[in-house]
Amino acid sequence: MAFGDTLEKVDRRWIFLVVALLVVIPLLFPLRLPLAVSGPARNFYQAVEAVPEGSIVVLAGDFDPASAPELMPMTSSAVRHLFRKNVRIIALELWEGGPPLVDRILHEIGDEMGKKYGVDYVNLGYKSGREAVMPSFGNSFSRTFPNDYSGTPVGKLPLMAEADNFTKTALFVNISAGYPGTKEWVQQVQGRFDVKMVSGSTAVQAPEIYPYLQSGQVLGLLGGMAGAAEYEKSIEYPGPATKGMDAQSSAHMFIVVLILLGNAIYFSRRRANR
Amino acid sequence: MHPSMDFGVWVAAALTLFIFSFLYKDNPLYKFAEHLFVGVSAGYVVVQQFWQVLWPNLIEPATAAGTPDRWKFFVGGLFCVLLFTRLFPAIAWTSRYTIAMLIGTFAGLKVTGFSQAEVVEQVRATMVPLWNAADLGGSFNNLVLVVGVITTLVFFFFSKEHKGAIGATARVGIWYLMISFGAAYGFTVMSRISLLIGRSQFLLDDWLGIVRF
Amino acid sequence: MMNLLPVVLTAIVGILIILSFFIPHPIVAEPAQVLQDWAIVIVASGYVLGAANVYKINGEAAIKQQKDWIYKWVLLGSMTGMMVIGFFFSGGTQFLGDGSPFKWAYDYLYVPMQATMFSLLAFFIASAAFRAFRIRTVDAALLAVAALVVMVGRVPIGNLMTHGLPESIQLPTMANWLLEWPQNAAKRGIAIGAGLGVMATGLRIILGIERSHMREEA
Amino acid sequence: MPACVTQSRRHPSFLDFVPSLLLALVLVLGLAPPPAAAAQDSLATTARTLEAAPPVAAPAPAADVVGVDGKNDSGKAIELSWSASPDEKAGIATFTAYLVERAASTAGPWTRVDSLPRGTHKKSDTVERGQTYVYRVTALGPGGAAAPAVSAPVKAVAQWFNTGRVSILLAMLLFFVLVIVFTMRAQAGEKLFVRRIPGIDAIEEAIGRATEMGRSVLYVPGINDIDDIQTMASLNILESVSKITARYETPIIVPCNYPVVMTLAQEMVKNGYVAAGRADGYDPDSVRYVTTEQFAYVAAIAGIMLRDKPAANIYLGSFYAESLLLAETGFSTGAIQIAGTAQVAQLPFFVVACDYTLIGEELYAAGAYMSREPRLLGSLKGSDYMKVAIILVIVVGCVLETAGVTSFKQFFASQ
Repeated sequence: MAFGDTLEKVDRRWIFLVVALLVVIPLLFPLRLPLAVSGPARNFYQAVEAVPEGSIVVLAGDFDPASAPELMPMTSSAVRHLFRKNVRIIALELWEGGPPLVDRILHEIGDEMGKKYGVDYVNLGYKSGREAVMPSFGNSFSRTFPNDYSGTPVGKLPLMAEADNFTKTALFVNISAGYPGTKEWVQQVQGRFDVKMVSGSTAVQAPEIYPYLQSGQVLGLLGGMAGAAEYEKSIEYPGPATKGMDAQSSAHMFIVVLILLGNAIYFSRRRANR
Repeated sequence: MHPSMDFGVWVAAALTLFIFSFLYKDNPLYKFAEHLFVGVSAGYVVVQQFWQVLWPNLIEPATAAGTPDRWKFFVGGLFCVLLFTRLFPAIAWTSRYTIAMLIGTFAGLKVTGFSQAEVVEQVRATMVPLWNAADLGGSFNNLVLVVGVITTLVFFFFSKEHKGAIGATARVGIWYLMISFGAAYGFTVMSRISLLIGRSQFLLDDWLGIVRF
Repeated sequence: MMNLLPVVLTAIVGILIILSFFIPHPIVAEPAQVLQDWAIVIVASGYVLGAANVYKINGEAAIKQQKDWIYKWVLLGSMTGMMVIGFFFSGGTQFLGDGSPFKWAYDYLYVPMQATMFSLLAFFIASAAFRAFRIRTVDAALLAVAALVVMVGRVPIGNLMTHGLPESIQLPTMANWLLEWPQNAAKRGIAIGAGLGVMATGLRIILGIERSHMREEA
Repeated sequence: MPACVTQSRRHPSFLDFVPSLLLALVLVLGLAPPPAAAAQDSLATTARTLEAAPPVAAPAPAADVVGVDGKNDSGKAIELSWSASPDEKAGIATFTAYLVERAASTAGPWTRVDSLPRGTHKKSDTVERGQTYVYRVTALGPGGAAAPAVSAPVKAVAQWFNTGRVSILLAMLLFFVLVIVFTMRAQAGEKLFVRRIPGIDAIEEAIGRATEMGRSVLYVPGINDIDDIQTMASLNILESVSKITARYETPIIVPCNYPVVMTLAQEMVKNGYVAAGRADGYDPDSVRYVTTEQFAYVAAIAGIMLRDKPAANIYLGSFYAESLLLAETGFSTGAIQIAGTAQVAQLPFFVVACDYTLIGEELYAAGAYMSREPRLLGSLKGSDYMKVAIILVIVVGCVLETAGVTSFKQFFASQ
C-alpha cells in the first residue's frame, strides 16, 4: 500500500493546485458542454414569462459579493427577461454588502435596453431589520422606503405612485444568499400577502427551498451557478454562468474522484490490517 | 492579453492574490488583507446604515417640521440611543428596554411566520393522493414524499426509545436524512466552486484581459 | 422591578405582533407597524454599536501591542478611513454614486476581498473530500451516493455522460428526482421540526421564561 | 376620430360622457398606461381597422356592478365585479375595454380606477377606510362608450379577524397549550422521558479512551453568541461533559469565540467539577477566549488539535463553513469525533468525518435531557406531541385526498 500511503500523506497544497488548474483551464479553453434545463429552473422561467406586459414586478436582491458569482448572473438574466417583456421593476436589497451590485445590473441593462430610471425601474436600496422589514414593506413600499437608493424621495418617482403594495404587482423575484432571504420572505410575505414568488438561491441554500416548490409557495427555483446557466439558456442570452459551467463540471469531477480515491485507500488499508 | 489600465483593478487583483496566498501558508500579506477587509467592511456597514437607514427612516423625518406623527420617530430614536448605553457599564441596564422590544418584535414575527410557512403550509402540501391509476409515477413520487416526511418526523420524536416499529420507522427516516445531506453536500460543493470560478473570471478577464466573460 | 419591566415589555410587544397577524383592524395593525418601523432603525443602530465594539476590542489590542498589533492598526485605520470618506467626502446620501471615493473603496477593496475570502472554501472542500469523507456505514454510503449523483447530475458533464441512455436513467433526471422527492421529504420533516422549535422558543421568550438574551456583556 | 363624432351625435347625454370619451380617445391612441397585453393588442387592431372601416356602434353595456368590502383586511380594499357586456365575446369588433371609475356619490365627479381588457370582470381597488364609494363600469369600443353600469354605494371597513388564518390559529393554540402543560408538569418535578441519543452516549466512551491514552478532550461550543439557542444547548451539555472529565481526571479544553460564551462556559465547567466532587481539579485556563474572527478562530483550534492531539473532539453548537475545516483536521489527528448542529447545510461534513453526529433537534433534545431544565423539557415534549398530531393529520389528509375528498386539505389552506 505504499502508493496509497504516499497519496494519503500528500501535502494538501497539491490538491489546491489541481483545483485551481481545473477551474482556470476550462475557462481559458472552453468545451461548451451541453446543458439541460431542470424542472425548477424551467418553472422560474415560465413564471416570469407569464407576467403580463406592462405590469410591475418586485425584485429583492439579498446577497453580497461573497455569492456574487452565483447570484449576479441570475439577477442580470431576470432583469433582462423582465425588461424584454416591458415589465417594470421595483428593486430592494436586505443585505448590507450587495446594493451597489444590484444597482449596477439595473442601470447597465436598463441603459442597454433604453429603460428610464423612475419610470421603468426603481432601486429602493437597502434596509436593515431583516424580518421586520418584510411585512412592513408588504404593507407599504413607500413607508418602509421613504427614499430610493440614492436618496431621492420615492414621491418623486412616477413608478412608485403606481404600486405601494403587493396587490399592484404581478410577481416577486427574490435572489437570495441566506438569512434574510427566500425562507424569510416566504414566512413573512408570501403567505401573508398572497404573493406569487420565485427564488434564485445560492446552491448552499437551494435544497432548503424545495419544500416550498412542491407546496407552491415558491413557483420556480434557480439553484446556484448551474441554475443561473439554465436560466441564461432559457432566455437565450448566455453569460458568465454558462461560461463557468465547464469549470464547474471539471472541478466537480475532481471532487468525485477525490472522494472515491480517499475511500479506496481507506478500504484497502482496512483489508490489509485484517 | 490586454491587462487592465485601471488602478483600482490592480489593487483588487493584488488583494485577491494576497488572500489566495493563505493557501500556501499563513503570511503577513494574508494577515494584512484579512485585517484590511475587517476594517473596510466594518466602516462600510456603518456608513451604509447611516445614509440608507438611519437618515431616511429616522433622522430626516424626525427633524423635518411637517412629518405627521413625529413623536413616533422621537420614541424610535430614544430606543436607538438607549442601545448605545451598552458602551457604558454604569447605565448599560437601560439598553434592556430596547433589546426587550426588539426581541419581542422578532419573536412575534417568527412565531407567526414559522407557523404559517413551515408548519401549516408544509402539512397541507403533504396531503397528497397516494393512488391514481392514471398517473402511477406521480402516485409513487407522492408516496415517497409522504413516507419521507412521516419517518423523518418519527426520527425527531424523543418520547419513545427507538426500538421495534418506531425504531424501524426512524431508521427509514435516517436514510431519507442521509440522502438529503448528500444532496446538500453536492450543492455546497457547487456553491464553493462557483465562488472560485467568479474570482478566476475576475483575474482572467477584468485584470489580465485574457478572455472575455 | 428593573428586571421585570423589560420582560413585560417583551411580552406585550410579542403578543401585539402575533395578534396583528390575525386581526387586520388598524387598532392592532398600526401599533404593530410602528414597532416594525422602530425595529428597522434599532437594528441599524445595532450595526453601529457593533462597529464601536470593533474599535474597543481592536483599539485595546493595538495600544497594548498584543499579538499582531500592527495589523490591528491596519484594521482601525481602514475602518476610520471608510467612515471619513463615507460621511464627509462622498456626497451624503449619494455616497454609493459612481465616481465617489466610497464607491471606489467598495468596488476595489470590499468586493474583491470578501469574494476571495469565501472562494478559499473551494480549496478546503476539495481537500476535505479526499481526507475526511469516509464511507464507513450504510448511512454514509447513502449520503455519498446522493452527493455523487447530485454533483455530477447538476452540471453539464452529467448530461454528456449519460446522453445516450433513456431519459429516466440519465444522471440529470436522477439528480432532479432525488432533489424533488426524497431530499425534499427529509427537508420538510426538518422544516416542520425546526418550525415547532422556533415557535416554542418564541413562546418561551414571550412568557418570559427564556431570558438568555437579557444578559449584559461580561 | 369619426367614430366619436358619430357617437356624440347619436347619444342624448353626451356631456356626461365627455371624460370617458376622452379616455377612449386616449386609449385608442395608445397614450394611456398600457392596461394589459390583450387589451393593447385589440386596441391596436381596432385602431388599424378604424382608419379604413365605416363607423361602428357602441358596445352593449356591462351590467350588475357589485362592490363588496375586501375580506380580512384593515378596510383598504373594495372588491368589484360585474357581468360582461354581451359584445365582449371574441369576434365582435365593437368592444375594446372596460373603464372602471369611482366617485363619492352618483353625482360625481368620477375618477378613473383602471381600464381592463376583455375577459376581466373584477377589480380590487385600494380605498380609504370608512368612506362611501359608488363605482361605474363602462364598456368602451371604437363606436364609443356604452351606458355605464353603476354600483350601489359601498364602504370598506376594517375586520376584527382574518378568517383565512383559522387553521394557523388553531395549530398555534394547540401547540402552545401542549408546551405550557408540559413545562408545568416538568416544573412540578415530573420525570419526563427523553430517548437515548447515541452521540451523547458515546461521549463517556470517548472520554474514557482519552484517559487511557493520557490525552485531553477538546470541546468546541460553536461559533455563535449566546443569543443562539444552539450555543445555550451546547453549554448545557458542556456542564455534563465536564462532570465526566472531572471524574476521569482528564483535562478538557474549551476554546470560545465570544467573551460572554467564555464566561458562561467557565461557569458550566466549574459547576461540572463541583458536581463531580473535584472542585480542586478545575483549571480556569481550560476555557479560553480566542477571537471572534471566523477563520482565525478555526486556525487557533486547528493549532490546538495538531499540538495537543486531543483524543476526543466534541463540536456541539452552531457552525458555518468552518465545520469542514474542523472535521478534517480532527480526522487527520485520529481523534474520536462527536459533532452536533442544527445548521442543516453543515451536517453532511460532520456526518462523513465524525464518529457520531447529533442531527438538528437532537442537539436541543440532548441539552434538555442533560440539563433537565423544565423550560427546555416542556418545549421538547410539546413538540413531540405536536408531531404526533401532525402525522395523524397528514395520514388522514392523504386518505381523504386519495378518496377524492378535498375539503379537509382545503381547511388548512391559509392566506
